[in-house]
Amino acid sequence: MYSFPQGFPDPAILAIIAALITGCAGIPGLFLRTAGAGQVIAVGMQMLAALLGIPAALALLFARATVTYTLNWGLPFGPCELAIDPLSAFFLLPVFAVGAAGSLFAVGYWPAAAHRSSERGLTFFFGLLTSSMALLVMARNGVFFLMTWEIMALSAYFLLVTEHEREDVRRAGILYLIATHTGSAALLVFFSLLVARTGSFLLPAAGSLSALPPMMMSVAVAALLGFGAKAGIMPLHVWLPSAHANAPSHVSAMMSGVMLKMGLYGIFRTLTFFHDPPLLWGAVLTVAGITSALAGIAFASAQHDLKRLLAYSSIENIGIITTALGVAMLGYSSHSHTLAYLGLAAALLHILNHSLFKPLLFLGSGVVIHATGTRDMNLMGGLGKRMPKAALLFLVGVVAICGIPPLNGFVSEFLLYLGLFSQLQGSSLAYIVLLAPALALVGGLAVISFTKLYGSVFLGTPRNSAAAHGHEAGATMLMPMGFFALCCVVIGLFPQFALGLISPALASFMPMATAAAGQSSEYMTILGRLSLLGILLLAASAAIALFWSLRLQRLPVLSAATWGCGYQRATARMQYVASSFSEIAISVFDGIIRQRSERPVLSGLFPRPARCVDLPSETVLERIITPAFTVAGSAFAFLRRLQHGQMHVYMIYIFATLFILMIWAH
Amino acid sequence: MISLADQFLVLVLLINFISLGTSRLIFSIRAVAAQGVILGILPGLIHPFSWHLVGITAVIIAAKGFIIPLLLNRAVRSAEIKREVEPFLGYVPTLLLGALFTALSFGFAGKLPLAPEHQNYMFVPASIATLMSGFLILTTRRKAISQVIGYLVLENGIFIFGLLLAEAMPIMVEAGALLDLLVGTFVMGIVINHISREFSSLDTSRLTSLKEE
Amino acid sequence: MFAALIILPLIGAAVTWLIPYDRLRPKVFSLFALGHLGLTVQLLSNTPPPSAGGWFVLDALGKIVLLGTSVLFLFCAVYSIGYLYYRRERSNRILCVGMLVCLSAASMVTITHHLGLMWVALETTTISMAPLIYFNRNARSIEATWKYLLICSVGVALALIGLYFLAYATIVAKVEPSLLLDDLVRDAGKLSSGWVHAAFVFLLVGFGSKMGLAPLHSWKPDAYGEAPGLVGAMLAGGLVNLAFLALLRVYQLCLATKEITFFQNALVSMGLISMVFAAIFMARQADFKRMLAYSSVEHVGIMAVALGLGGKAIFGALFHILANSLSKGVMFLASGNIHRSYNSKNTSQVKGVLRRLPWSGALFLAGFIAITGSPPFAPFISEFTIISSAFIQGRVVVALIFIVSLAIIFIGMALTVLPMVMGEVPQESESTSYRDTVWTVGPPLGLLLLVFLLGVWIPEPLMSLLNEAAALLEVPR
Amino acid sequence: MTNIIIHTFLALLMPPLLLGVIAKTKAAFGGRVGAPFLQPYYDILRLLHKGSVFSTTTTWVFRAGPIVALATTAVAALLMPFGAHPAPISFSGDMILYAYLFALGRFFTMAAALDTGSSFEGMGSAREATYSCLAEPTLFFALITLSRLSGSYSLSQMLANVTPGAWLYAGASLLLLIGGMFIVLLVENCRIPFDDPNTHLELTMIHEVMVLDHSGPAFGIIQYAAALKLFVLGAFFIHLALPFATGNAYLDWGVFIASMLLLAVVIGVVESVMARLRLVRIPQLLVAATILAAFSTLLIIR
Repeated sequence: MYSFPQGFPDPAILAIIAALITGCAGIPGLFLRTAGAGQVIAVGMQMLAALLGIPAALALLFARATVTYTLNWGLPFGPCELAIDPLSAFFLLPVFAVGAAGSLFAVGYWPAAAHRSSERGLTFFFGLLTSSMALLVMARNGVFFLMTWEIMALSAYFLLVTEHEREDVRRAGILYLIATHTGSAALLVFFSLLVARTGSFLLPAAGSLSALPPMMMSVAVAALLGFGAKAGIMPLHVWLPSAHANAPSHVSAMMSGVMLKMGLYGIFRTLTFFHDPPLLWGAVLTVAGITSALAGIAFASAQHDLKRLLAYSSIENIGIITTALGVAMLGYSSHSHTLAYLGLAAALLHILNHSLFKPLLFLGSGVVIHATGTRDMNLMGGLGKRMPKAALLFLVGVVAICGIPPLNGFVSEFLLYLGLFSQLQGSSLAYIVLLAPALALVGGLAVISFTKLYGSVFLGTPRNSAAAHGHEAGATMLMPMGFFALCCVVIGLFPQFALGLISPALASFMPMATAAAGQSSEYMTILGRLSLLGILLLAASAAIALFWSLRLQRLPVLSAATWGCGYQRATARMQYVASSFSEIAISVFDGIIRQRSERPVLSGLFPRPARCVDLPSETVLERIITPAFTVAGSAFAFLRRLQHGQMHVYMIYIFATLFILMIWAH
Repeated sequence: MISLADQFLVLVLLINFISLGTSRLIFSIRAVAAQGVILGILPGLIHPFSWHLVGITAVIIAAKGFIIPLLLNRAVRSAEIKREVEPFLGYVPTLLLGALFTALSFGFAGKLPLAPEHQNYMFVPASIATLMSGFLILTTRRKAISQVIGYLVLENGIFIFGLLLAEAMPIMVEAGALLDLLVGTFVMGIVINHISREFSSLDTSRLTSLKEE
Repeated sequence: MFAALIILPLIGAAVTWLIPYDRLRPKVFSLFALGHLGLTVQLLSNTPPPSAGGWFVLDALGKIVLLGTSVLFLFCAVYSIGYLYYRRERSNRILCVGMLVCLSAASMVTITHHLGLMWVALETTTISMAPLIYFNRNARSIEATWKYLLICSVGVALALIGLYFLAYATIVAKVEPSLLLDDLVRDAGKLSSGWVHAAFVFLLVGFGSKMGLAPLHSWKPDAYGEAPGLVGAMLAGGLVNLAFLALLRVYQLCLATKEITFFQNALVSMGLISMVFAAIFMARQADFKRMLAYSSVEHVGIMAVALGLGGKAIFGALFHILANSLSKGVMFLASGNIHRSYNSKNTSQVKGVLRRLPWSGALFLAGFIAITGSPPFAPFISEFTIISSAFIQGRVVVALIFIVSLAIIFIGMALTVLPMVMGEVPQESESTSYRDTVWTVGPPLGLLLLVFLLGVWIPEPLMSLLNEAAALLEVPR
Repeated sequence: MTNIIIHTFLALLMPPLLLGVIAKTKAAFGGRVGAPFLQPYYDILRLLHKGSVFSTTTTWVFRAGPIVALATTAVAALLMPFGAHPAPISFSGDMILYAYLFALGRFFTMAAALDTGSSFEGMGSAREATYSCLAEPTLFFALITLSRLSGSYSLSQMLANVTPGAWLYAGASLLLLIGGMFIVLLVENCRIPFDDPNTHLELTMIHEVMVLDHSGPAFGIIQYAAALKLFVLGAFFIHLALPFATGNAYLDWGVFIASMLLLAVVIGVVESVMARLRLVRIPQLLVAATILAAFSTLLIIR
């Protein structure tokens, strides 16, 4: 079954080579004197890698086979296996795509000429990050997995602190580093337990383990902590908002679009080990997922920092994916294959979608920040007039991420809804259908958040001079965005092909479910209807637009200032800003969303100018983790008195040790 | 002879108590010197005569009995300190602890099997007791001098045990003894002089600037 | 051959003593270090048979420590060329001589199988390092020297009486009295357990305090904090390993006496205590050199735990000897540069190192990542080996304490190191002429490359050497 | 085939009539004669022949608003069965598309409003966003209940399965459902007590304030889209409230039209007898609706 036409090189080799190329992408720049040359070379190499890697990954995906290479390395952890199965191949796609797009974007966004000091490191670590993630999904040796994992985490850190002169960037960096390292500690436990179980450092083969022994529960917990922290599942998400907000935008795109997915990949990979996952696991994943989705989007709706909003929406999307996966596992464990199939399809497809529209949005935010020099949406506005192309592409991303037809975001949520409804008839899992209204709520909140985002950034009139003088982005920045937007539209209009794309990965992950559910053809037809209606929708809009434009040609058209409802001196500062837009929502969801507000007291007939500040607060971090650290810190400070510099007490330490050991010995 | 050796060991123990109990530095230096001399004589009592033995005895008496005390005396004089004021632990409790440790060491030694030829000596308990006294001085005194004294007493304890091995592995014992003397005398002597220069005092309770705040 | 290894540094000491020029001395010093490394490699490649009636034997354990020490020493020596150039204000005669004497004694420790001789050599290293800690000639350094000297001497004295106990055990057991490791191992079965146990305890405490296991470590932060960077590197990367080697010898003995369990448990508990101590003291540590000292406490703890765990962890322990000394070298040499350039080791003054000393800052950062056990650096290999073998043996509690303290230590170090290297140089920080030069940056860079290399690929001969050494410490079934 | 043609015709032509009926009812309650039933048609036609004014701040997004709003509603109309007759397009899962189509229309309407940069329109879109977000779960609970009742996943079948028979064994939950859905119907179409289509105080408006700047044909399109939306949601509602089918195709069309008009009258009555709610009350009522629907779902799943 695994055979490629003669004359073609083995795609797996190509993929590995591509991974290595991306790793080297930044190296020439380190040694070249001329500024920017390295950047251009890096783009070239990343493009080359994408051109090699993506077709190779697709070929492997559709070959539905597992290619394994064993290389002997000089480390005492057994042979190092690299393997690409459909699941890996599927996860390879976004890695190469975003890697290439991001590096191209950087040329315009982070020009070497303007950032001599930081550009080299940025380019180098960006390449390193790409290649580490590519190798990560191929790794089948636990230690090699950990290595690539850590390299990924560390290079992401160095990318994040590119502007380390800024205090908040440093703080975000430290927070991220601490979080990711704690996660890695959990992974150490995870892999060690696996080694203790299997006796080999190679990852267990699919379905080779049983989840029954109690020790497996700790394996699962360790995996959930380790991978969940990276994926940003609540409440392990604390590092995510500040990290995504403070990194350069193409880095945020990479982190949010791909790196979070690596955490999910880990969870997927872990689940493949077991042939009998208990219902509990699915339930845990589902609860964690829906919590992240709801809380994440609720927080997002309160933000007025452009990139923090996007970051929180990443948490939401990860939550949706996790929910879908959890639902799939529930279906798998209870042998209701339709549910398993639909949930998994939704999860995989949403992974693909999110790694398309989230990079699009982050790159877009990069364009905006590049133009206005601020991240605060309350200061923007009216950019749609100044950067029409970017605005259009950004709109595509916004509609997609809201999960609204006819774009791709809707498709994956649609599949998930189908799955939830499918259990309604006399199944033991009937109650999971109650997730549907929750998802609907998530969707509604998403619409709030992104209407606010798009409205306050691109629409209306500029709120400060920077926004007023915003300029259209260059081609190198628009092309990557265009690519992602195109993908979103295509998947949205022809979802059946997307389903075809993910089905190999699906089959390799849950063979029996796919086989038994088998109705993939049925869902093909349903999705076909979706695409039909999507096209119908476009046609209808086009018809109406045509009709209207015909009318407009006949009739007089004037243009005037916006009607101020009788008020004549409407200024830009009177517009609804981002904060005011989400005011109502916050008041409704008070308790979930908290924000520190400073409301000035106005007095007198002519009160002097005052400003009102709303700062949405990161509940988990500020209420749980920071206090915990403070307590630990003071406790340690107390214990540190043991080292008080008094010699004779040091002597006492020594002899006390001697005595205790003596007593112990005899 | 045997009884003589034991009586000398008792003397050693008494000297321990003296150095534990006294507050006058000069006096405790003399006490340690005396202890050194006794330790120098002891090998002569338990081993048959040999020139090598004489050499050892001479060296030890010279070093432990005269050179070190002289160095310490000079240090004391240069720093103009007479007595150990307010030790971390009072003299009476120190003495009591010393008594307790001596008793314990006798008990401890009783547990351990001895070679027949040493059955009726009290080398082992004496050495442990001396060791402990040294430790007590080290932990209860403030002055750097007293701490060196404590270290020397501790060394003497070890040396006493070494006597049991003297004929089995002479080189070993001598090397150990001499190296300790090296540390005890020269290096510490030098450091002490530096300290008295830096701090114009030998009060180690001033040497507490290096610590965790 | 063995004699040469010991005598060459002594000759070097004599020569450097005679050289009157401070500029020339470090260069000669480095030449001797190079020669010593040459000899070492020569010895490792073709090992001579035991000589002097089994007093001098170079076995796999000795080889590992010797290699690590010699390599580190060479890098420190080369570094001293650049470093001492900036310290022209005072003579460096004592420093060079002391280092070389210490090197000779260290070589002695690694190649002798006679415990008494090994003890003498260890004591010599202790003494020879004392004046080096006092290099800066100020109140703080004299205090540090005093504490180092007194505590280590007491410790070593305890070790001595431990050895006496061993020897006496042979007398009691009516076997030919000796302190040769091989004889002891041979007769271990006959020795009376009372004396042997007492001996083990005293030796553990003695060598432990020299090695700096908590709570015997109290001299470490002071000495490391006040000593110049390269002396600190030698202390943390060299002397620690010698003490550990001594413990390994004791361990071999315990194996022979079949009473290993107590010793193993003692090692594990002391190791864990050290790691927890390190974790506690590392948090909010404002003095980056003291932080390094506590990191060293942590790593001796790791080695002790690994040794106590036995099994596959032994390999980890042995590999960690090299990994730790090389990474410590990077950290200490880089920190020496930073200290000199800011003339302060308090993180309140030291900020934005990447701005002022790009190379040293980067090296310090990389060293931090390496020493906290992140791949792709060598310490990760050893630490993961240890953790996994702990889990394989079902010592879950040990493993968890181990991992948690590692995590806390990482956080603590990160909170000290990252604000240090990043950001802008504060205005109030003292400006000095000290900047990165090839001589001050090259050695730590070389060490870092080694650490990285060992992190991704262990050369075949080294691998076989490690396995051979681990075999010596296998618990016989 | 004929059914599809009739369906299309009704969807295209009938909606404004409902507005007319509502207006007439209110006039009757007010003791006035009121405008003729066909007044809304006249209005729309007149607007289509008027010139238009565009604010200088607006971009193409502003123009996209009405277009998308109408297009989405029209497509939704194709998914909605009228009376006993199945919808022209029907596939399992179409109810989800149905729900999300309105979200799309809403999104563009709000974007268009924000595009004008007017504080009032911003206000309106903020309210619209929040309230519709709160209304969303109710609709889904309704869909769940119906899907469970009918055992199918497409609007046509699940609505066709709501019969007088169904009322006999699931009456309680259907009753709750009707309560919830009626509230949703009123909110989604901005009727009193939630919103007043022809108030004159912008501060209190929700939907109308968003379209302040639309003029001429654009406003005509918006008016028509609003009517169509009322029609489509109304069709959904009468399926629950008046699930009568005769079996004769043409008679069923009659029944459908009659019941739609009846619905219009009911809405008119409500609007006449009730006052407009304070804005702060609206979320509470919406949550109440959600709870009603949730209860009906639980009743039916249990």
